[in-house]
Amino acid sequence: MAAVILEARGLTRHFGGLKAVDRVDFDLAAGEIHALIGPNGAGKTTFVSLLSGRIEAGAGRILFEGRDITRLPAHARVRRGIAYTFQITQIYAALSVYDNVALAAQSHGSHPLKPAAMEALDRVGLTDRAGQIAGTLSYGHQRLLEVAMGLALKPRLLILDEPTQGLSQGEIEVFNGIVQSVVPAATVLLIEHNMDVVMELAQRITVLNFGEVLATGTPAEIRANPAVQAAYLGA
Amino acid sequence: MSLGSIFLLALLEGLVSASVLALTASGLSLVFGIMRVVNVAHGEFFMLGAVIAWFVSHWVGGPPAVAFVLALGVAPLVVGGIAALADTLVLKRLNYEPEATIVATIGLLYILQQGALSLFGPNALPVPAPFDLRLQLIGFGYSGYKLAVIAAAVVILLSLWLILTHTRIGLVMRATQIDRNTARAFGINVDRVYAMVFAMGAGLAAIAAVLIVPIQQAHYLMGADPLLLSFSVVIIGGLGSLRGTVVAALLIGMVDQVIPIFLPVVLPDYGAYFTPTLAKILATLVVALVLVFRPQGLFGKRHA
Amino acid sequence: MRDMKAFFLHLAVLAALLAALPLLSAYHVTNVAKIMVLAVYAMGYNIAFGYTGLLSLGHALFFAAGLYAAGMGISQFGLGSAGALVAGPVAGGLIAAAVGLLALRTAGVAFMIVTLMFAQAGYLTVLYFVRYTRGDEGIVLDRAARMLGGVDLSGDTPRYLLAFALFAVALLVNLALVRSPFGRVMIAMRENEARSRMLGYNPYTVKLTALVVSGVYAGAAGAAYAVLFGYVGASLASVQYSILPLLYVLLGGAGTVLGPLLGALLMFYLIDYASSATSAYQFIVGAVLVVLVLFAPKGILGTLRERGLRWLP
Amino acid sequence: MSNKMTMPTRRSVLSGMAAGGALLATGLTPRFVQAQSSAPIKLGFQLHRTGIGAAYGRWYERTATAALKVLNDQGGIGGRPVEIVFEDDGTDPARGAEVFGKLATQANCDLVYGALFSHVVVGTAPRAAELKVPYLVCSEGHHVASGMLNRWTLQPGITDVKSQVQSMAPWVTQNLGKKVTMVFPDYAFGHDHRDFFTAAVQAQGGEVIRQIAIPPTETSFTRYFPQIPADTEVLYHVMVGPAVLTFVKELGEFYGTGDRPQIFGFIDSLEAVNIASPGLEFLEGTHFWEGHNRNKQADASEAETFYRTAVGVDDTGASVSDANEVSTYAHMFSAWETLFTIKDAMEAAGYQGPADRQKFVEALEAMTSFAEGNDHPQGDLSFNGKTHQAFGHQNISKVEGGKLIRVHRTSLEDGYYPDEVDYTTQSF
Repeated sequence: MAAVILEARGLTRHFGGLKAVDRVDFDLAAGEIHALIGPNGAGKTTFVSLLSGRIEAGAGRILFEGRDITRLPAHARVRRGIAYTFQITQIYAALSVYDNVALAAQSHGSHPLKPAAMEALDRVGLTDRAGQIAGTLSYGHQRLLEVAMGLALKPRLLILDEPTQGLSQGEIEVFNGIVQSVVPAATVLLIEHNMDVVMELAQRITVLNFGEVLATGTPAEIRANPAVQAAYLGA
Repeated sequence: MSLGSIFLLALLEGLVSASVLALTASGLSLVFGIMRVVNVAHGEFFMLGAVIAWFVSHWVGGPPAVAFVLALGVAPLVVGGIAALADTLVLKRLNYEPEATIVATIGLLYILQQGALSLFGPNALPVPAPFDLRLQLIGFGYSGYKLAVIAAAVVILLSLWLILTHTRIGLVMRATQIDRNTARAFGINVDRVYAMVFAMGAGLAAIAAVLIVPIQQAHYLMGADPLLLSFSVVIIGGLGSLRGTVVAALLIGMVDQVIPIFLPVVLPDYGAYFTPTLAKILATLVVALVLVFRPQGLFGKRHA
Repeated sequence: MRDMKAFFLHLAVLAALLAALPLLSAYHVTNVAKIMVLAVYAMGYNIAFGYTGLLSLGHALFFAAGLYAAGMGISQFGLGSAGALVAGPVAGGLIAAAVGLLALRTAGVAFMIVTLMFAQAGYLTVLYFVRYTRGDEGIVLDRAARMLGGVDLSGDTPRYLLAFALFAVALLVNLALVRSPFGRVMIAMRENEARSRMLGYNPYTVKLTALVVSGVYAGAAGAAYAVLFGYVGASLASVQYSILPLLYVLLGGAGTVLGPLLGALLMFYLIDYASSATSAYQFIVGAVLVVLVLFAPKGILGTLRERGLRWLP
Repeated sequence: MSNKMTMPTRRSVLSGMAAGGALLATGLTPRFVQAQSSAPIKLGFQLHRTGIGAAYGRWYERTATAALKVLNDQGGIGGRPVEIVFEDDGTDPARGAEVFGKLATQANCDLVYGALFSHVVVGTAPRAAELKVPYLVCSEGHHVASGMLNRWTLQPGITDVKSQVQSMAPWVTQNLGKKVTMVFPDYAFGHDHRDFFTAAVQAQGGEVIRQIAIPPTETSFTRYFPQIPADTEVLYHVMVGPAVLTFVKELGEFYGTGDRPQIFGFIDSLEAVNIASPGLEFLEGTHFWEGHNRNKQADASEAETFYRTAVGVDDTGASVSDANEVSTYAHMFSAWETLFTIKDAMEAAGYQGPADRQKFVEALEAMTSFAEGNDHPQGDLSFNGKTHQAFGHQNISKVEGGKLIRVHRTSLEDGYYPDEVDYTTQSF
């Protein structure tokens, strides 16, 4: 197994009485595509929010490339190389497509800026829409723009929160290609409901249930896991 | 004066200003809580209430009590009507977009102020109290009417609370507050609820003004102070919480009254430096810092 | 291409302001000088509000910081005009940094109220130190102190030229700023703070930086006001002076470089004209605001930009 | 030869006549005798029509308009009709300076007068010096005589606060008491009262035992009254702005029916307020400074009666058309008297037009006194050309039966103090 790029130990976050994430241990191998699945309310989004720093951890710690980032604010984690794309599309609707991506590229410190931004757009196939106001893009294109912004950050770890939600089959195929092109230079953590996507992309899968890790393994192992079947797949 | 009498005076004065402040601020809080509108013209609604009270007392003869009771009814109705009109003609069309509504209510502030200056004039004009009772307490005299103001405010705030929690109108308002689209889906006429809430908010300010106007005169520039204080109260009390608003009004009303009374007593030697103006500066900074370190207000819950 | 077009438009506006000097009557020369100073103030406001999305109701504090740094510097510490013009923006920036450090922990309505409260405390502070400031009455700056390089700044032409120079620098810096990568980040912060954070930008430092730049502008305008018009008084620190730049910016167009000038120009002459035409001029001002927000909510230039002039910065 | 003068246009003559009031209508066409030009003299009036000075502003406008009619009926200034251009300054110093410029350079007024509120005066004065246009203020502030302003700013129509306060002190300490507590607004105007009165009381062997400064944003006052020491013999109060009536009423409530010190107030605390308002009964027996007696006194001069009639004020100081509308009687005479002083100074200077503005100031500086009469119904004044300040008689009145009855009138000398400036040595 390749080196571990990110590890979480005893990661916990409670909201009042709700144990959204409870003592989770989690390892991410460098260069892999890792899928995070689980029923609704299993704590997937909370978990990646803890990793990306959008939510503060209640307990436990997170190491990224060997350094403790538990107390680091979200923006600093982005600077360290953890990119996060939102579940609900969060682009700058009033700005041009180019400006959206340029903001990401400029954050990474790409210089000169323009080729870096255009390259990211090129990878998702939005080059010819660079001048368009982002809010006027179709939904599928907005999702792709969101991914392009993640790519332009040149992340070490790219966290994608339900990226294919609402995409057409054709768009999903494009998307799969993009994700596969990211590894092994970077690592991908993917929250996904679409099992076809998960099975096609993921090298390893972690299943969350009630804020706890139910199982971790290859797609075949997960498919064969009776506990997972009971909790999730079989349902 | 003995320390005891000073304390009693401070307490009474604090309660009077807290009562009026609670009424005014609950209007602002209602509008902010349900409509998410920051109404910069709220102080002008207050001013209009006072001005209308003067007109009523000026035109209606007979004992002052008759005119006063009439004003208590007329002022909130007229002011509420103006507010509902402003809501329907302006705010609704802005789709209650925060920045736009702030500018529009600043415009409204100018319009109402000028209207009062043109129709009412620049003088501070008194309105007779409904009854004239002067209580001689230990060491100082006190107006019996001021005590009545406290009682009236308590009654009105209780009624407001009952309306909000125990009537259909209150239910509809709360439903609209939680989610206006869902409320609309349930057949609630959200436009009408908004107009009504805006009118109620303005009406509360107007009632507060009618109550205070026998103590402080009607004047076309009188709206600025209650506006600033109400903002502080609403924020410190936690946005949209009636209970918090009342508690914060008590707090601010008391602090505002008690500090200037007690500090010179406690620190007589520093009198030259510790002027009431310095007390005001400190009180203002305290409100600001509360907001900075507890933006949800002293009584609000932080949202996750 | 787009950039050049915008650049030349701004140069043309500057040229027009300069060319106007010999054409204007004495009355309008003074007015336009004042408008340019107020426009610098409004430009500063626009950097915070129009570009970064910080709706402050306390900018009078930053304006007053510059005004009093210059005014007190001259009257109490024997500072010359040049020193005063430096002290102003420094004071404006420092006060903005101090306020920002605290106030930027809040957002939205709370930010609005916190800034309002700080400014109110500042206004009362001017009154508190009445021994030095003469409070509401204010102080007149000695004409002898209002000299710069041997030129009497109380003269119509030198005053206009200095106001113009300040305005020109402020305008070009503003243009460069919003065209810079940092300008893009400011706009990003206004458009979507959560997203910007997840692109690696610290909202707090970005907003603080924008607020300090804004404060420097306001302070520079305040200092220029003191030196050019010779009066320093508490009414210039009152809440009215926090609302003024907001109105200018909204009228001209928030998030446009020329909007503040246009807004200041129109509002100034609207009041000037209305107050001689009718005693109810406040009514007209109020009505204009309401109509504007109803029918041109993005302000004049903002609406133009939406209707085709997309290259307008 | 008068080639400096432009030919009057027909329109300007007509408007000048219109400004003269109902001259033509009454058939009393005055003869604007053989002046070198019959173009009207235009005076700008900086008016507090809106803002916190508005209660004063409307009376200043009425008083100035009434004075203008009298002046034009007499034949104007130097045989030329006079116009007044009123412009609202919003009682705001920044706007005041703009309005000054507008009046001086747009409306081409020969000079500007009328401002009352100190901050407007101070904010405007630099502009007057820049434009070299005479600025005659009616403000009673000490700013002119303190030397803070400039050669172009003069106050010939009303006594300044330092002189007023100083001339009050002997009577107060001799008749009301020697231990004084002062209540005043915590800004420059209040501080002038504090400083000058405290010094004047000390000079009389009295003592100010407590100074209570009230923040200017205040709207209720009861909380400050416990600070008044129990051994206070005289309570000295001065308030301005819309909250004055509240202040006086709350003071009355506070003392209730209990013991109270002697109360001496500046009528500023009650300007434009009906003294018969509910809650003010306790003022009976208290004393007030009045610049000009609101209630017509038994010994009122003919000039006083003439002035009252011309402005439209009844014997109680209220508007003849509305008894509820009480005037700002103690101050507004300055808007009348200053106009006639302008006439005298312009005629003394041989004023022809804007080029003679400096001559006008010099002529005014050379004047030393203004005699009592229709032009100066408040009484005679002396004028100090060096300090640009007039000194008049002050009145102390006692409230008796709801009327302000004069009990003392100071001499001019009571108000003199050493010069603090000599403007005549300054350049124009």
